[in-house]
Amino acid sequence: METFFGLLAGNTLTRLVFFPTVAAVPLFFFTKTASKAAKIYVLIASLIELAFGVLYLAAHLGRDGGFPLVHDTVLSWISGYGVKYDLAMDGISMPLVLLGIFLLPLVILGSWRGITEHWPMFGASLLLLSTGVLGALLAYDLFLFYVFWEVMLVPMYLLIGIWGGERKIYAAVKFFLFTMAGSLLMLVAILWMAWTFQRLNGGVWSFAYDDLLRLNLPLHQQVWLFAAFALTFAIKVPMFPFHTWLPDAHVEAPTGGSVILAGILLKLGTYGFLRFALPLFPHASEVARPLLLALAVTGILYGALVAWVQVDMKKLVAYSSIAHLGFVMLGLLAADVVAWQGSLLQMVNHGLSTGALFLLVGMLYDRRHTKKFDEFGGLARVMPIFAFFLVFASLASVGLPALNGFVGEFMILTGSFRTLGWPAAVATFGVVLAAIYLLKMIQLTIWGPITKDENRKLADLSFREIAALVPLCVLMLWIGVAPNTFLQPSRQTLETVLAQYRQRVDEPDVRQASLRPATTGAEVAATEAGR
Amino acid sequence: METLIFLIFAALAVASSLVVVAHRSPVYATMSLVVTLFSVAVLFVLLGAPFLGALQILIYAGAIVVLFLFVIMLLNLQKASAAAGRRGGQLWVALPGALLFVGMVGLVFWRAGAPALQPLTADLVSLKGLATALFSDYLLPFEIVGLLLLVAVIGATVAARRAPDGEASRLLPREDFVGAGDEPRKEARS
Amino acid sequence: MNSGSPEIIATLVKYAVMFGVFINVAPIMNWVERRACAYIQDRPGPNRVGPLGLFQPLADAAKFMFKEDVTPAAADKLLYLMAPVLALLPAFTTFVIVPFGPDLTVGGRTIPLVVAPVDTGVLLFLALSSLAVYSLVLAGYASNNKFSLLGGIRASAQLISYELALTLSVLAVLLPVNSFRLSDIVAWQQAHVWNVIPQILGFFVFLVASFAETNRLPFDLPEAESELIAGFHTEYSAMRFAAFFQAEYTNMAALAALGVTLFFGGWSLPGVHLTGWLGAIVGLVTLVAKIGVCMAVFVWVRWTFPRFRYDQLMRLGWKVLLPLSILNLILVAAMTLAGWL
Amino acid sequence: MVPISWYLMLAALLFAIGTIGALTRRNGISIFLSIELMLNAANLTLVAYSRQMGDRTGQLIVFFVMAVAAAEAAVGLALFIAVFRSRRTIDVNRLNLMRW
Amino acid sequence: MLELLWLIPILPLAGAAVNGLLGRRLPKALVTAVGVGAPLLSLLVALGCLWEYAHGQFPNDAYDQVLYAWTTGDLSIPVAFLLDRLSAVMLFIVTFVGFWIHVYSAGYMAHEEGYSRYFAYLNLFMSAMLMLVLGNNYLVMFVGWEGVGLCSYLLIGFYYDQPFPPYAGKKAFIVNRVGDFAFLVGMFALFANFGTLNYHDLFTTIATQPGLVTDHYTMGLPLASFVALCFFVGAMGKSAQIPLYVWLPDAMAGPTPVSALIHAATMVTAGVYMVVRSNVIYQLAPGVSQFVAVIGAATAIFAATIAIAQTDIKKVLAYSTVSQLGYMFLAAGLGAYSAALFHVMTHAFFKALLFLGSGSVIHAMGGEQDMSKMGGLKKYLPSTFRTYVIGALAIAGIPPLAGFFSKDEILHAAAANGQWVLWAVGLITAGLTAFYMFRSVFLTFFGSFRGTHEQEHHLHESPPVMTIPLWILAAGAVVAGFVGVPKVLGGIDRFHEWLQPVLFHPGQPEMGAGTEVLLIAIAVIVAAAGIFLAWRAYGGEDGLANERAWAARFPTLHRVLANKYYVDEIYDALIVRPLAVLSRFFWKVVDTYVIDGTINAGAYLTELTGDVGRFSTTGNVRSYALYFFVGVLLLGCWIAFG
Repeated sequence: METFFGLLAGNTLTRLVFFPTVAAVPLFFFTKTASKAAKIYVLIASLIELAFGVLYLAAHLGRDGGFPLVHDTVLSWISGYGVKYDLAMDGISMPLVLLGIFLLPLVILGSWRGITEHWPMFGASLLLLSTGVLGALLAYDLFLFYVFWEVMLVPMYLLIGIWGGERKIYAAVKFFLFTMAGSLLMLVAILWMAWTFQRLNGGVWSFAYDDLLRLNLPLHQQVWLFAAFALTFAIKVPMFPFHTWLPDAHVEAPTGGSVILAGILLKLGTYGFLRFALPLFPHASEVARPLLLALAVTGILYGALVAWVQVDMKKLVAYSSIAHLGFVMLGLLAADVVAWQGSLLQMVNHGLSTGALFLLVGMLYDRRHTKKFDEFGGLARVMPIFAFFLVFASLASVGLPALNGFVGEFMILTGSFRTLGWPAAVATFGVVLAAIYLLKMIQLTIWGPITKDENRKLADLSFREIAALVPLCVLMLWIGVAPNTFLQPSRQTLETVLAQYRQRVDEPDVRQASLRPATTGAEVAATEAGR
Repeated sequence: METLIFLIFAALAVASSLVVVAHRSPVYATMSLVVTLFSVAVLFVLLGAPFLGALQILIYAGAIVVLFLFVIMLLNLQKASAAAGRRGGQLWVALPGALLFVGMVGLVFWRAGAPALQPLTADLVSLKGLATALFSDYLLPFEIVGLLLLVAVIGATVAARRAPDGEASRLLPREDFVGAGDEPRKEARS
Repeated sequence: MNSGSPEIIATLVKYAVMFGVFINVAPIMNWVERRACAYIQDRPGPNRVGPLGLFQPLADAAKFMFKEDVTPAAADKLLYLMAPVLALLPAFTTFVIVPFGPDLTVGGRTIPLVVAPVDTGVLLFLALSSLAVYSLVLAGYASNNKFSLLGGIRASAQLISYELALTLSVLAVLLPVNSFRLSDIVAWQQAHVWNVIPQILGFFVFLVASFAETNRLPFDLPEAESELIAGFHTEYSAMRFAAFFQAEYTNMAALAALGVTLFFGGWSLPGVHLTGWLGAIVGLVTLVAKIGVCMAVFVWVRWTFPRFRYDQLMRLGWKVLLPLSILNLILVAAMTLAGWL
Repeated sequence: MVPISWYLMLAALLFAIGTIGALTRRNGISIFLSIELMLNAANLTLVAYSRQMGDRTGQLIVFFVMAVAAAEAAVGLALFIAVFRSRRTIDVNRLNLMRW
Repeated sequence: MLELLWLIPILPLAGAAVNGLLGRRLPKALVTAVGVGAPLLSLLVALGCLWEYAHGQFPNDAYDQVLYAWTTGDLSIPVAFLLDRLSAVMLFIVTFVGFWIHVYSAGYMAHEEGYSRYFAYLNLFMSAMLMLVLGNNYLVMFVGWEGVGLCSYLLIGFYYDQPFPPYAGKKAFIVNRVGDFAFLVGMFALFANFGTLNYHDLFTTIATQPGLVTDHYTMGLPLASFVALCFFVGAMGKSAQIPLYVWLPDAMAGPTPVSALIHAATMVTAGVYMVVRSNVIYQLAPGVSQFVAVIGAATAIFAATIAIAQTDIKKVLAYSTVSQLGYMFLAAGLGAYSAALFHVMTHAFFKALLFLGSGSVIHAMGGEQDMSKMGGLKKYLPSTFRTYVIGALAIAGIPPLAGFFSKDEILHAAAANGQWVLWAVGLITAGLTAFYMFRSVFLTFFGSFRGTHEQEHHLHESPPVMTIPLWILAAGAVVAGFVGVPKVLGGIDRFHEWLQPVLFHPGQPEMGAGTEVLLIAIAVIVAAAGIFLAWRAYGGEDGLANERAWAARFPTLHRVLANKYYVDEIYDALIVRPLAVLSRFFWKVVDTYVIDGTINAGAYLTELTGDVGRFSTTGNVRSYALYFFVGVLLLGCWIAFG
């Protein structure tokens, strides 16, 4: 277990992260016409990955339903600068990681027919993307995090740029540039922090999360660093004024790309806030909260309103993502444990329901090669199963109780109303708007008389397509009916992080950067016990 | 004696290099370059590097410049096609620049004075020492240079190769390739 | 190089000796070749001028001297003039490194019986012989004649190609000897065995490459009469032509001398260890004799083999001789390391 | 004995001449020749310093320079042949397809 | 039996699951068995539970059943059911009326496409409604609340392949959603201050420490008022009060039994149930209570005026429902919670009966809903006619039918509180109610038939499966009132007594018995006058003749009433369109020009720099070499001279 390959062989996070990469290698030797074989191969690989995920969860999930912080063996990477290969999972990353792993096979099923060219490369891109995403979620070293963060970009860029729609290049470049613009600033901030750390630590460098967390920076420094991090994550989320890449990327991306993008990639932004931006810079986040709140609430209403007037199904769903993630941001900014729980759950919920919606749009697109509302109407008569799933997923997205979306939104708003007051009340109006645009979508696609002759002979969902949707719907229902199962693993972690954050917010500002003492003995004992 | 030899060959080198730069015919320029190379080779010998002097002749004069000549003939570059006139603008920057450069170097030496040449040591001249260094301390660069040469050979072959049956060359688009078929095929291949 | 006058005198004497040998190669070979050719073709050959036609070369020389010297109007005058001179230059410089006898002690001074006893002897030879190509190329170019040009190009390509094989086969000889000096090579052969025995492969390569280097049949493509009239020297006549002629035979002789020195013990004879003046004279005679035998082979081959096609020539050079020479090099190196040599 | 600075001045002169050639000639081959000239000047400097310092490293570098020059010449000339085939010229002023 | 309480909502849910997932493959009989059987079992279990509850003693007078923890931690909410006196009443109404409407549906929908889907939706509705009623905290109530909204949406849009029903469903859902928004905010406020949503915990805390809600301010209002207002806005949506009533008339696009069950008997009364449930809070927010009463009264009379001018039989009933709901809120706002709930119960019987009767008529007419095409149906549909008239009499408040008692209690509450304006409004509304109800009776069943011959040919009485529920409900409409006979009329007002324990401030001002009797008499007279006027106007052979004459005399008034005061159009112009324009502005201008424009400006600037800079790129190797050389020279100069 001491080496990377040793880790790769064990039931470890390393295996979880790098198995997709390993699995992607043979794909480079598939001929580009070997779609069938590639599909089956990728599907099997993704199912194995899912199995690995479940095994890992089974090995570490606490008996009380909590999930402790688990590190893989830490390996030295760039020893001169203290960069370490350090993967760790806790209650915050666990749900997102599992979501990512869970979505992968469904994405593959959903792309079965939609992707007609270069299937092996498509599969390889998906698998590599998984590695990037999982790595970014699990990296416990900021340098490593940054590397994975950038690794995510390339496969997604390829997914949009190669298998996308008409304006795919535009969308891909836009996606890339937006994301890149922020992340470079983040790199600078990370380097600055590591530099400060080594300055205060007698010249010993470290990028480790726990080490950088010990930095006690004066407010004026925090503000800049927070700005860099927040911009990166805000673009990724995306928050209100940085969101324009998202609709383009979604509309042009292939179904699988959209599902992954909405399902898990965007969560990296909110995850970044929760994991990095807020705990690392408590004072700055306190200062920036009004602004970010304004943006989040604006995003909720703005995204919903713009979604409402869309004429393209996929774009509607894309804008709805902006609104939904606005809720998540609201919850994170509330700095309330209920809101945080809700935000984390809502990240998963959004992945499920929006993922399902994108899959459904994709299925429709596979049949009709259009996503415009004008072209549809009355599909419930010819595609009742499709109609069922569309209504189901939309309602989950609307936030109907007993489905997942409600739990997340309810907890976010409950928690944030407690600490924030009226912004939460304003944001609550978003649930009305959500109903408006999603019901509009349902109305225009499946209800009413059939107006286009092309639609009269559409085939209903195939077994494969149903297989892709059913797991999502089961999970949506499960979360909605018994959310406790999903809240329990992260509760302890969130409470700890929040307590620390609150405590630091309350500390007075300092003149000079200083280093907090390393974790005390008691805490070490606590974490040991936790393991 | 040595000074005399130096002066003769230095003058020869400068003169011939001027011809290289100034002569309009590439063939003359090339031949002048041979003279320069030869002169420099002599200076190498004078500096106690006979091996390099020999190599200079063998590689430069014997192989590289022949290659030039060969290409000049292959392309049949007569005076007409070979640069009718030169660009004034470039010259007016290059000439003062070059003078400035020489002046700068001269100034440096002016300041530094003219220290006499160190006496020649047997070790320095020894071919064996050179070879030993080449195959021990400089083994890696040596191997890399070997690889470089291999790459150059392959690259040159590919670049100069005419695709069979009038197919477009790998490096150039087809439309640019029209009318290139009138040269004898054998030469192109060698 | 603080050489006094005795050294200069000695050097001049040595040079005179070698020059004397090599300057006469051309006329003699002229006769030999023509007679041999005639014998091979079962006809008399030139037999009118002098006994057995022995004075024929003198007559030819006179003819060359008095013939009109034509310079084509479109030729590049300077280069046209330079080409024959350049042809002679390497030819007459090469032999300065060939030893022709054991060290001679005259008046307490040890005089090595080689014109230029330089450390890098073999390299110098290779360097100089590589310059030979210029004359051909320039001649071909300066004549401003398509046959000449083609001849020049062919010549240069051929020379460059075969020089590789030649060099590599020579390098193999150097391996066991561990020196660039030809006299050391001779000494080694004297002490051990003629290189032709262990390096028969190398010798074969050297031989073939020598034919090519001297543009002789079966590799006389640059001056193939049936294709290119006379190749690069089509336009040349009179003394300039004679200069090329001279250069060709001198080159032959130089290569022969080198080959002999490298592979057949040079001036030495197996089992014979003479010193002093006697040794010097015997050495010189032995060397000349060996060169003579070698030249005879050149002649014999010339009139026996058909001419190659150009692509065959190239293929032979690059795909057969070069690999063979590398193989030889490896074999010799292995043998040297194994202590067999 | 010739002072080392003479050698270096000579080298500088050759280098300057080579530079002028490289910058002003339009014929690709001529530019190449000028570059060879510059390389030689550099070689001369190296050898001179090698002598002055009593260090053979300079000579070794010259050796490598020659090898690289050979490679450069081979590839460069091959490119010129290719370019000439397609464009019937090696006047570098007319080989400006890469212009903005 | 009580431990089976959880089965009451789950049974219909199971029925919905079976019919929804497998219904298309099951034989119709089985679908019916499941669809009707589930509510029946539910009803039986409910009756058992009620029996046990009524005969048992419980802590806090309530039976609490915790199923599992929905969330734990800081926000700790269990999924739990509560049977107390309030939910018991609602439980009975929902299961009883619900079951009979299911029975009726089996006949009504027998020939419709999507039979199993219908029953799946309807069962799901039952389940959600029961959850709403039985929940022991606001969250479970909200789950049911939204669940019934969903079912309402699905059932209104049941005929999904026609253009209008899905639209109406969407409208219902969205308007409800506006109310839900407020409901949610109200819950947030409660949770933020009390950390729980459990009824018992909340109300105990508030009742014992009223200062907590009256002295704490949330967003500018005392907490009690804020929450009460929020909840009432929620109720406005669900219970179709001004200004959120607009969805209910459109909701008639669904099948008629659905209208009966959801849009008359049960779902729409959820708002009233919620207000009654939260009576502790409302009592501490007198201003809001007054507001509730005013809105209720306004809605009551407003809807009643519209109902007068409608010719669609279901629209009349729909506006009547809105009006009656206004009545209930009037009561609730006045603090007469038991009266409100009493009216909920009686209204459930007679309005369900009326809707089912109209459904029977529509069934007979082959889907025709326009009363101007009907007339003289009493001889074809005797059972329907009789039950319908019973319903009409009940709603009109003719003693001793159910409506009389409940309506009387409300008017009594208004008068007792001294709210004479509200009393007057209520009285007028009562008269109007009697008028428009008998207008529909006369137009439908009296006079001569105005439809086509083909329709006349097909006229037939509905099958027993439909008429039996009619008679059952008619019986209910007759007797339901007797549980709440006021004391002044010699009754003991059992209903009021029953509810006393759950009402925080149960007492109502007393007034003299004579005055009370006088007021009752006035109310009855007004109702009778309404019926009389209706007979005078519509009792003739051609019932519509008089109306046409009046319409000609007051064209503007008629148009305004017939077009429902143009409220939909006003909403469209004031809210929907501006919002759409704003959204498009956001999309096309803000996104495209402002945000992308800013970013593109940066890109163009970069490009411009490149455009300027590229002129140095001549494509000429020698130029580059020259730049390089100059650079080297400068560097050299710097080294040599610098």
